[in-house]
Amino acid sequence: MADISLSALGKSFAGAPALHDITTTFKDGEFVALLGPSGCGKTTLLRLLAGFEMPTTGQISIGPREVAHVAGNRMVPPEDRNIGFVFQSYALWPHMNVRRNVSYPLEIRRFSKAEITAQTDQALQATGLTDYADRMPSELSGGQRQRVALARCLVSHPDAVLLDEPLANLDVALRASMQTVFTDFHKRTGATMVYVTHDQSEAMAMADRIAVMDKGRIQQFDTPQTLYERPKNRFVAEFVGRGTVVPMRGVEKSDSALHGHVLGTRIAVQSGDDLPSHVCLRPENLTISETGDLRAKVARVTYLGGKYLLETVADCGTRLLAETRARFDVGMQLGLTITTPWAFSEE
Amino acid sequence: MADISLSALGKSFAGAPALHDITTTFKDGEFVALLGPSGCGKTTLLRLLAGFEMPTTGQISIGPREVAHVAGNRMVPPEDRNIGFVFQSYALWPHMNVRRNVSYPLEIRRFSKAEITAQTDQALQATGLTDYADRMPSELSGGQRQRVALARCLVSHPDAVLLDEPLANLDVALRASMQTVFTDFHKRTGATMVYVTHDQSEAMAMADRIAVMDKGRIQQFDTPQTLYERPKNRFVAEFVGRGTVVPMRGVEKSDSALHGHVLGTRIAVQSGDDLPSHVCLRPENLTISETGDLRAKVARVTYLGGKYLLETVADCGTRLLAETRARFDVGMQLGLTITTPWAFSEE
Amino acid sequence: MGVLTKNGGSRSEGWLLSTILIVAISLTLAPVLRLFVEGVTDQGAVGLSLAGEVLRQPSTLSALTHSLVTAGFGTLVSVVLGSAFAFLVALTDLRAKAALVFCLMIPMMIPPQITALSWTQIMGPSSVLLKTLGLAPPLGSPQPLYSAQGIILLLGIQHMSIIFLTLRAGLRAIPQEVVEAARISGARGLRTWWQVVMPLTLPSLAAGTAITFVTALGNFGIPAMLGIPAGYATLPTLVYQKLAGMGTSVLAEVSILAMLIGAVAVTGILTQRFFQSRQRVYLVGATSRPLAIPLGAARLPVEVLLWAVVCTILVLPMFGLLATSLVPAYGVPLRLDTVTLEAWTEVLLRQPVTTRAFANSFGLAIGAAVVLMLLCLPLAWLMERNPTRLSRLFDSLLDLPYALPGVVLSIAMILLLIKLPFTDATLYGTIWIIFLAYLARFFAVMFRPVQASLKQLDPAMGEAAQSVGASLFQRLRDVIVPLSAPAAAAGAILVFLTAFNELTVSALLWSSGTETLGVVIFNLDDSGETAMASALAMTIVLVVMALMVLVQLMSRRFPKGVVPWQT
Amino acid sequence: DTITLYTSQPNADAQQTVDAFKAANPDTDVEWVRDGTTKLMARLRAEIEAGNPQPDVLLIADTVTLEGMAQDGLLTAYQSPEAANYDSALYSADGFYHSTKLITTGIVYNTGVETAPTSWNDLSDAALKGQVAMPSPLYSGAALIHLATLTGDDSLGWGYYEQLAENDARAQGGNGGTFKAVASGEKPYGMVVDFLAIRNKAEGSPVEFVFPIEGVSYVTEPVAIMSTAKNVEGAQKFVDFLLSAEGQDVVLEMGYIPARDGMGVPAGFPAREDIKLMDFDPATALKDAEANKAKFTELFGAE
Ligand SMILES: Nc1ncnc2c1ncn2[C@@H]1O[C@H](COP(=O)(O)OP(=O)(O)OP(=O)(O)O)[C@@H](O)[C@H]1O
Ligand SMILES: Nc1ncnc2c1ncn2[C@@H]1O[C@H](COP(=O)(O)OP(=O)(O)OP(=O)(O)O)[C@@H](O)[C@H]1O
Ligand SMILES: [Fe+3]
Ligand SMILES: [Mg+2]
Ligand SMILES: [Mg+2]
Repeated sequence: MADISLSALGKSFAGAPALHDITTTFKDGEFVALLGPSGCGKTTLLRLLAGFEMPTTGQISIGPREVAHVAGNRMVPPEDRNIGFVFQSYALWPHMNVRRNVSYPLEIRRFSKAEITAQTDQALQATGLTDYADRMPSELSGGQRQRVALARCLVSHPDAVLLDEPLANLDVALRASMQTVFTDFHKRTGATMVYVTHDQSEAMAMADRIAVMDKGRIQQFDTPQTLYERPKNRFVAEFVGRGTVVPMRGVEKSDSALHGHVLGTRIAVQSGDDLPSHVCLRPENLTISETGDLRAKVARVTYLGGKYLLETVADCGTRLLAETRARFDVGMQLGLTITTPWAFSEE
Repeated sequence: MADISLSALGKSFAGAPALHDITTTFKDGEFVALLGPSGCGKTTLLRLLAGFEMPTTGQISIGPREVAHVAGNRMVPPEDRNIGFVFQSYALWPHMNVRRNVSYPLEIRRFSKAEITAQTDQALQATGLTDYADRMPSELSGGQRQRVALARCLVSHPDAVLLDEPLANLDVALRASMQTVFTDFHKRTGATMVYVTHDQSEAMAMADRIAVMDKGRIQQFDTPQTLYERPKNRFVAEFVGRGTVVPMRGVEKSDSALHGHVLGTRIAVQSGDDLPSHVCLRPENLTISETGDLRAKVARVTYLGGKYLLETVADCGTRLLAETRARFDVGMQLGLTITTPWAFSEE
Repeated sequence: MGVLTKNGGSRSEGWLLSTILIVAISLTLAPVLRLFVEGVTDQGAVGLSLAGEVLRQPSTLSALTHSLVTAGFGTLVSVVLGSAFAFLVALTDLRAKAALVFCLMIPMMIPPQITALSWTQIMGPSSVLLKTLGLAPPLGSPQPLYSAQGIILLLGIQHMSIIFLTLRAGLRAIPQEVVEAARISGARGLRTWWQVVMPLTLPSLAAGTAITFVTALGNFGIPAMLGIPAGYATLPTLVYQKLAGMGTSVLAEVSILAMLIGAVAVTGILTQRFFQSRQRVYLVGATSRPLAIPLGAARLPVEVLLWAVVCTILVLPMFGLLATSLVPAYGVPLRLDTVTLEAWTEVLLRQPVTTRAFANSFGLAIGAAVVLMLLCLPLAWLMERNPTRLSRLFDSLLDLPYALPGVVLSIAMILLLIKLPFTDATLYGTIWIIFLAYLARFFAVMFRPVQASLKQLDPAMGEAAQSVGASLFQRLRDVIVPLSAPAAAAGAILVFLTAFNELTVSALLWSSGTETLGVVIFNLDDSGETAMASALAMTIVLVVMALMVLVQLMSRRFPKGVVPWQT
Repeated sequence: DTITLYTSQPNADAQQTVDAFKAANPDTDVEWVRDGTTKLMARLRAEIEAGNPQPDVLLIADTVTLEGMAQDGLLTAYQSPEAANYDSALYSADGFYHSTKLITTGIVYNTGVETAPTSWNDLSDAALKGQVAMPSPLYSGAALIHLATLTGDDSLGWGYYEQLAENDARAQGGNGGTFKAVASGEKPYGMVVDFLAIRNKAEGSPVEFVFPIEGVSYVTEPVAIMSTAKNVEGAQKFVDFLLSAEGQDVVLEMGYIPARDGMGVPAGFPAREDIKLMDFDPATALKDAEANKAKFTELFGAE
């Protein structure tokens, strides 16, 4: 019932474009994550979908209904779109207590008293806010406020839910439990979910598909695995999973396998292209071994809990990231072996 | 010059205690992270340090100066503490553009025009905001606002810097570069940094020591490695690194090694106690092997990018988390081997 | 499919905007338009010759100058006094704030001519106070208040409550953290105030200043009492002077002068808007706790100073008023043997008109405050969200009925309403014509503070309600109105207080049975019953104070920030 | 049967007048509006402009205003049979208006002063420089008539006003303000209407009223019928009543000098024969009104 299709959608603020020519479809019931660097237009896209902003070009349909059409000068107002929204800044109503903030959407939809109480209680419970029901938003901690915003959005039954970094202020344990709340909600209602996050692992863990955005454009829109394992271009390769992109020369195809020269060594690569030009090196493509072909020096060590992230500089000057359980010191020399990285072509 | 010592510090809001009896010292030049679940009192602690709030009990000294003393009814106002603060809600001045927001602390400290420009430019550069210098805060995206708040805090030379989830709205790449900005700033100025975060990996990557808080108390205050590898109690063990805590019986000490019964198998454990009662099982303590002693069933699979997190349920009903590069399906049976987990005693 | 509006607005918004806008325009601008027609038609023919003549008269020019000087500097005095009080009360840890705020509302409650009267009584050669202190100037000495300075001073005092109330409502909206951010950056007291608090309250301050200026410009009571004896005419007194003349073209001349006042007021408003349009600040989120920056050692001196000011501007004139009400005839010194309650018993117990006037004025004032609130809140919100050309035009003209001298507005109302089109019915002579006149006149008083606060409201508040499906009406009722409640309450209180004492508009519109308190006081004073007039004015002050106490008792039922004297 | 009356009498006086009329004419009801002359006239002008004047009868301050209205055709002529008992100077020859009482303007002074004035000329004495107040003809109809009367007098003339101006006499506002200035001692001497001073004196105000030897100017609270009157018959009854001996007794009771011959004076006034009225012609005064105001403004700089 709620396929969302965008066609040639664009938005400028005072002439400065924030979104360009977005054409895509979020399928009914799909869980889509929007991932991208700060300022790339994620919030803007959500606001266009919700109807808070009129696009500068293009059109948006939700299900069979065209909700915004610039050329036709048509616009369905937000309150008629039946869309839930979680604001990056929470936007709690400061004059209502937590319970009222959460129950308000139900009041609007004219549920019975008993039902309102029941559903509100349930939403408060799911977000762990039962004890705070009578507080005012100003008396809550940041994470608690964020959870109120979540509860408010999830309490009603929207066709689509737009979430703008809804877990940014929550700790890992709470995130995990909130993620469960989302997936349960998603399963129960079948609503299309569009979820903005800055956190890749969150996006990958929850989303059916991820749209990676940069500078107002969607760079790649794919399943988490495809995105991670088969990035389309340099931006995606570098942004997702912290890959290092290096050029590749002398590509040869033998049987079904591709080989090429990367950082001075000849390795096997995987690719969707016949003539890829670059490879993406991620920590899991790099194994530390005394005998590794590639010599590198440890430049920085970061503790990740149980393991270390090594930032190494190869002899040719390229920075490569590797993971290890053993501790290395800055300045140590080590050898790296590259195992079948992903390659793509870029002009 | 800026050891921060807290003694018997407590704070209640309208009778409800938010902080209890905190006694500890943040050493001069130290980089301390405060980690804890939502609502545990992290922001409250920072606000007390900054002087926005008068404690209900106890006292605070910064360096030789007692800045708050409840019994003596003394309180140094925030403007006299020379402390930098990054607010969880940014608290940008809506009537000043980005440049002015950043340069304002310098103006107050009566720097010369040229110096103000130079330092502001540098702070804007470091936070990637140079292009946005003339925008008003309301014209920025969430992450951009957060960076303005950072730049504003780092531009002056405070004795201590208090940061309340300063990177919550930034993507991985930007977080990494901001973390570099922090560590550089920390190295350059030697300021004591107190850093609230909900993100353990951030805390571990940057902090010298981490204070894990729960329900208004500090549960453990240690270096990242100690915290991760040698948690003191169940809360820390579970909160940090998503450990599963299970009871252990039949502990025996032979030579320098401890052995005990865990989930029906007898294993070697490490511990600081002589008679530990529980062990903490983390993904890295669990290896998947067909021959593993512990039989478990996959309950949920989460893609982490390059690897999967498996939530498994052991035959006895305990949930255990394991990581793997290979894909498993929900419902599959597998064997797990436990390798030297950490054990502690709990009453 | 909806129609297109600028930001996610909706069809219902456009529809509602046009409806309310049309109501508001016919309420406020129709009388002004009628007056304009009067001014440009001379004996049935349209022409500007009379206008040119009136505008060229030297008396017009000098009255214009005097008006600008007194209204301008009077506003300055109000701004200084009112904002000093507002900032200190809202931002610092002063004690007894509630009492202070309570007292600050009182100047608004005393009709201007009574204020002037009581001040002249305590300042002149026959001042009971000065006589008692042995400081009374000799007979024949000039009354120092009969001067431009005197007018400025009293205008300033009279209108400081306006600044105080609007500014305080604005200050309530500043997020606490924004101020904290400045303090942690090292900004101290005054600097925080000047560079952070002040710019954020500028919209409210500007709105307050604009209303004050317009109020001062249209004020008749004070320049009449102080300026006429000094030969210092302002535009409203010049209008009165014209009316006292006998020519046949008085109405046309008066309309032209009124238009001149209107033009000055609109220029003032547009100037304010020009300076304000350059900055727009949204206050994201609302404050939780009131700010209370410690004053430290300065607290006691500041408190003493503030109370001293309150005593001077409040207790002294009240004392004068009380003294006058207790003597049998004007000029009789107040001594134990001369004290009489005759005036009080006469005016309160024997004159039935007093009760009637109380009922009328109370009904009119409450009614105007309520109707205007219902009208202005949605209108201000809609105009803010979907500005149209018409709404912008209306925005710049809506102060006109408030700026015109009351007499002129009531002439316009008579011209407009004496014969209703298509019927034999007339509103003239009924209380409704006064009510309509009040709605027209006090529209700006309600609208401006509300508009200022809505301009700063974080748009996400309304959007959040939209996203859960709240209709326009529900959004207004549940989110927008409560969030702008402090400003709306400030506006409503101002409307109530000014309407309760109003004289100049009802002066020409009352008839037997529809007398207002202002009319009764004026008639008493005009008939030489100064003591009774003073007794009645004192009674009004006491009644309003009683009302305020009542509101205080019910204050827990109101949204936060609505009762201005609560912290 | 109802008539509508606009009057500028003080409230209590208006009530008394209406009550007396109704007692004499029980089947005629009176709806009345009382206000200051200026406001009443402004209201009336607006009503006329809108084409719907309300009153049938006017009972307001001065003959000059009514002379102007008569010339504009706004009044109906009515020759009251009672007019025979009145000095012909006190009603319009065509019967447009009839005076009902005499309100004279004389000298008032604060009892705190040493010398009591007796003539108009005493006020222009250099010794009283800066101590004299009088109502402004720009604000008060009575003051305009006073000006017209005094400047029309051969012995005083404009020269008298020039002297006053030289002496810094203050000519501002109306009678009320002038009286307050005198009573409060701010300006110990003034020109003011008789009843204001005499009544307040009776109640204890520290003032004294003097009828100057040259005579006094006067206004007469004339009554007139509107040309648009709806109830002309009732209006005529009202006029007749006011002019009748019975009606004039009411005037006397209220503390004013009745206009009708042979009526006596209220307490505190000298005998009617001892009050010298100065000459005055409404038509001339109306014709000269603008010029007089202009000249006055020139002298006293008031605008
Ligand atoms: N003004 C207040 N009035 C009442 N309770 C408050 C107030 N401010 C905070 N609290 C409560 O104090 C506790 C600690 O709040 P604090 O803001 O310190 O949490 P936090 O650790 O920063 O959490 P988060 O990570 O969610 O921001 C919370 O339970 C919160 O609800
Ligand atoms: N009202 C506005 N006026 C001008 N520019 C704006 C406005 N709102 C957003 N922008 C700009 O549009 C771009 C996209 O903003 P958007 O808020 O969509 O970013 P985002 O992807 O949500 O980023 P973040 O993760 O930092 O929140 C940014 O560069 C921002 O500065
Ligand atoms: Fe009069
Ligand atoms: Mg965003
Ligand atoms: Mg917090």
